[in-house]
Amino acid sequence: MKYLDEYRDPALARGLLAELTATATRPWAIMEVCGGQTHTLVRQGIDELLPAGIRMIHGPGCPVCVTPLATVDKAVAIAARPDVVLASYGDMLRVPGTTGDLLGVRARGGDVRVVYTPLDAVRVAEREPGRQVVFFAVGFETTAPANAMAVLRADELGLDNFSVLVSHVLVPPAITAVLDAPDNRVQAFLAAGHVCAVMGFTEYEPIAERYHVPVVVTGFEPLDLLEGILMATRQLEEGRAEVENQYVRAVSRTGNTAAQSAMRRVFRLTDRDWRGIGTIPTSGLALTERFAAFDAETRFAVGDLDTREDPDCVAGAVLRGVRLPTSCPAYGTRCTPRTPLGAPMVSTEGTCAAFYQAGRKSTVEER
Amino acid sequence: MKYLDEYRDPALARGLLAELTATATRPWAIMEVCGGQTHTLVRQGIDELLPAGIRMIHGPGCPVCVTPLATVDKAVAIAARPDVVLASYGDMLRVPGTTGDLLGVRARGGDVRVVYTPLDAVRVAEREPGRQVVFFAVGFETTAPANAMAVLRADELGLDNFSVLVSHVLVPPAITAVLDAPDNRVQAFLAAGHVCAVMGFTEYEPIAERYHVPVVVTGFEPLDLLEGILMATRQLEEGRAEVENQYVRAVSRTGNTAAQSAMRRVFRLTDRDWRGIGTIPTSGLALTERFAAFDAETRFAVGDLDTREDPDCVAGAVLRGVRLPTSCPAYGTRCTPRTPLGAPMVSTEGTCAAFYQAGRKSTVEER
Amino acid sequence: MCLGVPGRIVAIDADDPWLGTVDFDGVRRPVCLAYTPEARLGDHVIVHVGFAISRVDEEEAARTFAVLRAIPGALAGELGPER
Amino acid sequence: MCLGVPGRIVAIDADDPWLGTVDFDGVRRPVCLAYTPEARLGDHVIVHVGFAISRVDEEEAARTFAVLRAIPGALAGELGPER
Amino acid sequence: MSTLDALTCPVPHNETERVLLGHGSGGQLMAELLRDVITPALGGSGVLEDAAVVSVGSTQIVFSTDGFVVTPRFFPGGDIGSLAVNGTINDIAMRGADPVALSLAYLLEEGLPVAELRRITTSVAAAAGAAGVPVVTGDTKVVERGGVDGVYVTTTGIGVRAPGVDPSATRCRPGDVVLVSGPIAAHGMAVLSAREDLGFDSGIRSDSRPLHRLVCTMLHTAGAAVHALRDPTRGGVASALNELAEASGVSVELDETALPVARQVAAACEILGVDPLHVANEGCLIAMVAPESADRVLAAMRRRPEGAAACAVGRVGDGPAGRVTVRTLVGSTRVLDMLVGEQLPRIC
Amino acid sequence: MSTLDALTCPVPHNETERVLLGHGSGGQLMAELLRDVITPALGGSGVLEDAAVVSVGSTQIVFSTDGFVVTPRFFPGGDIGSLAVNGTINDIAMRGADPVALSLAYLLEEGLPVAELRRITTSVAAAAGAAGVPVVTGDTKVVERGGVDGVYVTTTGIGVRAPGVDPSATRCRPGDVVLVSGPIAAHGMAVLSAREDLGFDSGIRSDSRPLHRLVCTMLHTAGAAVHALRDPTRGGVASALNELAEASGVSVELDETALPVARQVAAACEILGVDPLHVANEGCLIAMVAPESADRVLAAMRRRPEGAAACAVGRVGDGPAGRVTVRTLVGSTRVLDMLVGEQLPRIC
Ligand code: SF4
Ligand code: SF4
Ligand SMILES: [Mg+2]
Ligand SMILES: [Mg+2]
Ligand SMILES: [Mg+2]
Ligand SMILES: [Mg+2]
Ligand SMILES: [Mg+2]
Ligand SMILES: [Mg+2]
Ligand SMILES: [Mg+2]
Ligand SMILES: [Mg+2]
Ligand SMILES: [Mg+2]
Ligand SMILES: [Mg+2]
Repeated sequence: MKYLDEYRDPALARGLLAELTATATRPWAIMEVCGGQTHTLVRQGIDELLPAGIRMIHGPGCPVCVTPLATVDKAVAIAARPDVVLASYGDMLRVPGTTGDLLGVRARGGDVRVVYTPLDAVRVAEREPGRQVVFFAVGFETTAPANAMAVLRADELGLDNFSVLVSHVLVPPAITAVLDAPDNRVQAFLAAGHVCAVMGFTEYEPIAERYHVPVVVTGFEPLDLLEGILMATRQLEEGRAEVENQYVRAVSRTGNTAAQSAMRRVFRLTDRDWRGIGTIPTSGLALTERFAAFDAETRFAVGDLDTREDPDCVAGAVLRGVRLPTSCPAYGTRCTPRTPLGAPMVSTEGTCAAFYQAGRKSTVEER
Repeated sequence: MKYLDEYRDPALARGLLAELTATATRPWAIMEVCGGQTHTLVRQGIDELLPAGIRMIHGPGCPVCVTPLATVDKAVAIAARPDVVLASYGDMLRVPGTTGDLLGVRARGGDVRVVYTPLDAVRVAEREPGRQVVFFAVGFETTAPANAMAVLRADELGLDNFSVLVSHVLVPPAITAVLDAPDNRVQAFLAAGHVCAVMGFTEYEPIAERYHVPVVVTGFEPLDLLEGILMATRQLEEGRAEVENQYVRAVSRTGNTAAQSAMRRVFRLTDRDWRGIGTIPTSGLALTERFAAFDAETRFAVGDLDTREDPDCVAGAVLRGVRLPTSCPAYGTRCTPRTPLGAPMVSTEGTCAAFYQAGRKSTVEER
Repeated sequence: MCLGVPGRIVAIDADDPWLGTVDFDGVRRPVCLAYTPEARLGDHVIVHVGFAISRVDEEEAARTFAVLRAIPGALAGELGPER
Repeated sequence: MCLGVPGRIVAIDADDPWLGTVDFDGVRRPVCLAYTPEARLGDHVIVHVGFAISRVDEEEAARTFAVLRAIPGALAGELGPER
Repeated sequence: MSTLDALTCPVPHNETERVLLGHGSGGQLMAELLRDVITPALGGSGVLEDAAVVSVGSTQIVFSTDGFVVTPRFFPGGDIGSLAVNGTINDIAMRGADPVALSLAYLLEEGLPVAELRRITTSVAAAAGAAGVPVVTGDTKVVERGGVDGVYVTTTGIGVRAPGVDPSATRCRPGDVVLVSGPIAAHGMAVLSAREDLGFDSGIRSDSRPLHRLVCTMLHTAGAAVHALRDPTRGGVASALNELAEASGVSVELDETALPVARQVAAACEILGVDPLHVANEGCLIAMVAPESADRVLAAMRRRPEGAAACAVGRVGDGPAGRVTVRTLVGSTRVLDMLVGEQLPRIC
Repeated sequence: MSTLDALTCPVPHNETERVLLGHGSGGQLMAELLRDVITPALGGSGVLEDAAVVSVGSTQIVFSTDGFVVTPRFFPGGDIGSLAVNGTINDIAMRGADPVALSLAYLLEEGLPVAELRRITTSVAAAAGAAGVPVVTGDTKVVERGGVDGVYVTTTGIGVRAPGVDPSATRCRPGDVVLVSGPIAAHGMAVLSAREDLGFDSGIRSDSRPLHRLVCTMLHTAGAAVHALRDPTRGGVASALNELAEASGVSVELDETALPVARQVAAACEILGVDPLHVANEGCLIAMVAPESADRVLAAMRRRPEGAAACAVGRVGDGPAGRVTVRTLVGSTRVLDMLVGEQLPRIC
């Protein structure tokens, strides 16, 4: 595929690795924010080829992983209603809530459907007027415009049987939260290319300046990542702390203004809980007044549910990049993709799952 | 089974046949009104053992058979609605309407259920409050009290999702209609034992007198039928025309007064169309004002539908007893239980089906 | 029409005298007794679509069956050779 | 997160300029073009959950890929023996 | 509701365009579907046998498959697991072969309690163990909620047949005695009574059991004099006899008074207005045996538990080919046809 | 809605109490269900083979069954009928046997258009004819609306194996070359793309086809040097290799760059975030061949149309038993695990 295959060229990858080795004179800790980037790094085994000094820290950029337990529980409660069709993206179906996941609800008779695009959920609502269609709208800034369009479309069609369970989160506040943590070790960031395709990267400029941390907007293919890592390393080696754009072919400084304006029509900023991290101020999106009627939480009056995380799960520390999954006592034993205890073991983009799929061994001593 | 097995004794049957042969000095034509009686006669081959002079004419007493085409079409239209559960007795599902039968509706996704008792349909309505449960209430006087009780029960429970599509017919007007037909050949009647268990037999007394025709209330087992035929033959031979009761163990002259009063609360007399026969005045039941809310025809506003009988079908003449099925040009060729053209080929109690199942040969010359 | 089967009342619901259990040679079913208030435990009733429509009169049954057996040809039939 | 795949716009609906068909190496899907009003037939776009979120800038892509290839070690990698 | 979309189209008058429930009832509709659709599409022409015979070198392999979809899955006297084992063993036995191995294919509905699957599989194993026929291979598929109703089981079996043995639906001869190995109609009525929606409560148990040892005894006793064997499953004795009469071009006369029907089973048939001759069996067989061997075969059958109540119930005649008649209680005769469609309780 | 009744009970936290869709995906959950529920209940212990071998006298009969539930029923490159024929033929071929006969069991949903049944059956016949393996027996069941989703097909096959031939999941040996007979992942992506609810339109066609002649060629070329054969159906190449590595107690190293994947198939995998190694195939096989015979086998495979694109994709090693690794594009190594549950499009 054009714009994919050439960024997977093994020879160029070897060259970039050689250049990186030549560039890095000291150890550096770089966080790739995005789960998609984590996926490429781990699936291609890139992190194992990096020069010994360069350590990749996997960030909180898997929207499935950071969806709060309480929200998963709400989705489970809504999906269990006989009048509801709950639609979402595939990975969201296996995220464990307090009492089970959405696949479990489906197994007990709930109507839970996988869609490729939120517009398909709107189409279900059009075709099945007798049912309440709830779209579980997870995602970062990349996905928010699509979900906004679904609400706009439903509004235009006057659908009163469509609603959204919103769990959108924003990247810049998460980066700030990582940097503010007292135990932070991250020295540079690869910003998520597709988030920036929508948002541009002006938001990262004050962060780079204030925290004196290099930020490189980076794509998702092996060469993208290697080049992004190289660019970040060069900044670190040179003592610079700028926002650079590796992913020029898809990202401009100001981003996609049409998408941003749709997002702003439908969503407003709100404080948001991040699973394993806690509440981050103004780090999430909620529906604006104008579209409040599409809020599934009020429509189905799912109040605050009693939620309970597994006590052994250190997902928070993993998502903040201060621990590796392999250091978690449950990793690979009680917690596997088959029986995930925490969200990062669920999505194939989740850090714990990516490690497990790649066969990384637990570093916890047998007791 | 007590009260069944002893009435199937082959030796006593042979004795009754011998007595009948000794009794009948002339040819007589006797109509058994009830389809259940037809079933026993044909299944046991009794009519073939009767003395040559005694000819049984099979009456219109199969409620499934005489349900008007228009009513079947209404049931089909109602059952096709996605919000409806249509419940009825098994045989009713195969009666052909203009465009198909209820089994066909089910095959295309309609919710059509077989129940043993109308009370089970009420229970479905209780358990599935989100659906409209329609009971297709066919039957003669035997069944009417049961269906009345279903309406009374639904009323008591305040169910607004239960209704009945009423197609009740009454026996005495049918007998009168048979007798009034210019081509009538029936000289005596076996009245239907179970109808009389409910209604008693006082209604038959004026008929017997006015038309000078013997009426014998008769049960359903081989010995019942043989005794009934013998009693009718004796009356004919002796020139009597009385109402006699063969089925004393279950039928009293005044019948079941509790059942009659429930029938009267829920139903009122009405003119009624009989399939293949035409309209007979005050020969059917409709809901009284008090229970009109339970009328499925008004609830679902199924107006008068355009109905169309197969032109070859001589069901009317068969039901009035003036033709044998075997004389129908379609019998056994275009019309079989697999592809019934008329209602009497549908129910196993229907005259045409009973003949077909028993292997009776068509008497129509091949052209 | 009107399939009716004789069975024996083997239970009447303590709370609902209209709700009986009828045994048909070992097969049992709840039956509505609303229309046979005179029927007692142990009585036979004729059941149609889940309703008792008639109590079987045991004495009449015995009497009429005897009449039937006494029909002249009947005895002959019973004793006679199978054809 | 945010699986995004580059594909080429091969059709735009005559009645609805927001409705395009995007080809991904022979696989096609309707894609909402509402957010890339500047994209034209034949352009490549990055598609995420059925939406084009960005038009691929072909010139920039060519230029930056050339930069990438020019990175000192890269040429060595291309010419060097497989490890 | 999407399943009803089709109703907005003009409704076809004749329901031959869609598969009906009755097409699976083992009666006339079923025979039509096979004759008009499946067999021609397969390019074959076919006498309906319980199982096929495949020659592998000099060995005769008998091969049969059956799907089991019984509702409810657990019923008095058995469950879908044991039924699937016994049913296929019996089809192989009906061709005179000794069953040697079974395969087991599950279709499971998402959401099925694992405990039920375990219970069914344990029952499969117990039935296979009791019959001495191992399950050697299998397959499991899971489909989305609503894609199957809980569990369906398809078993396939292979058996080996001794040379010279060949009971076949085509080999009934005038004069043959019709034997039945035990009381009929128990399985169908057990299943019907277990369906809570009819509200019946009875002690009726399915007759589900393997018959291969009984067949072995019969063949050992009379060999080629056992002309035809059939397990009268769906469609009951009536359908089985019609198929046999048709395939052999003979007539059959049954004696209704000789038919063994258990008391409760007969009662349940009365209540539902159902003819026991049309009700499914899963543990008895019909045999057409040359007259000179019939008594010996009957005596041998009665020595085995599953044949203890065996009896002669009729004769093969040279009347019209395919015609089955019953001599009724009162000494008359009627034609016994196959079940037409699905068996609907006749309640009114 | 009655199916939801269970939700009023306390919901179990761990979903091991109910069958999940993923239990049928040919991956880890499937293996667990077999290991923890089905195999113990059957009283067996089992290496997962495609088919069983039953000795009948001196003849080795290979016996296999599979249920087919594919949605949609018709997809580019095939349909449920041809798939059911080819799938079972292939399972028999994977044990080195020559398939001789098939059985065909239908489960039909009331309301299915008869035309569809005819079309599927015609496809069964065409596939059987093309493969030269006749359908000799069958069964048809019809269940109520909602009881199955249209049509499910279970095929069972028997084959005969020459003496001395025994490819088996347990016979992979360190040093064996891993061959694949053609491009992978086509079937799974054809089916996924054909599902209108994902809205994809592609020219991808299923690779569904019979492989017995290819196997015959391979065995003829190298006999016992063909250590193991597997058709990587549900769960894809990843699951098949894991099963083989597990059963033989060996490791396997795959070379990602050597894997043949058609251009459009690769694109569809990208869009849905799916790994081609986890996608189902229905017309290619994996062979583990002794190193000295690998080139000869490969050359022979390439002479047949269904093996024209055959290639070597990896090696069997003596690393940890059951461990499958992939040498990635960039020259690193990762572990290749079985698919965990059902394959869900990763779209976010
Ligand atoms: S391995 Fe499992 S338990 Fe440990 S942090 Fe990851 S998700 Fe939590
Ligand atoms: S045989 Fe058929 S067509 Fe003729 S009268 Fe009877 S139902 Fe009508
Ligand atoms: Mg059979
Ligand atoms: Mg069979
Ligand atoms: Mg069978
Ligand atoms: Mg299998
Ligand atoms: Mg179900
Ligand atoms: Mg296989
Ligand atoms: Mg198999
Ligand atoms: Mg297979
Ligand atoms: Mg069969
Ligand atoms: Mg369906």
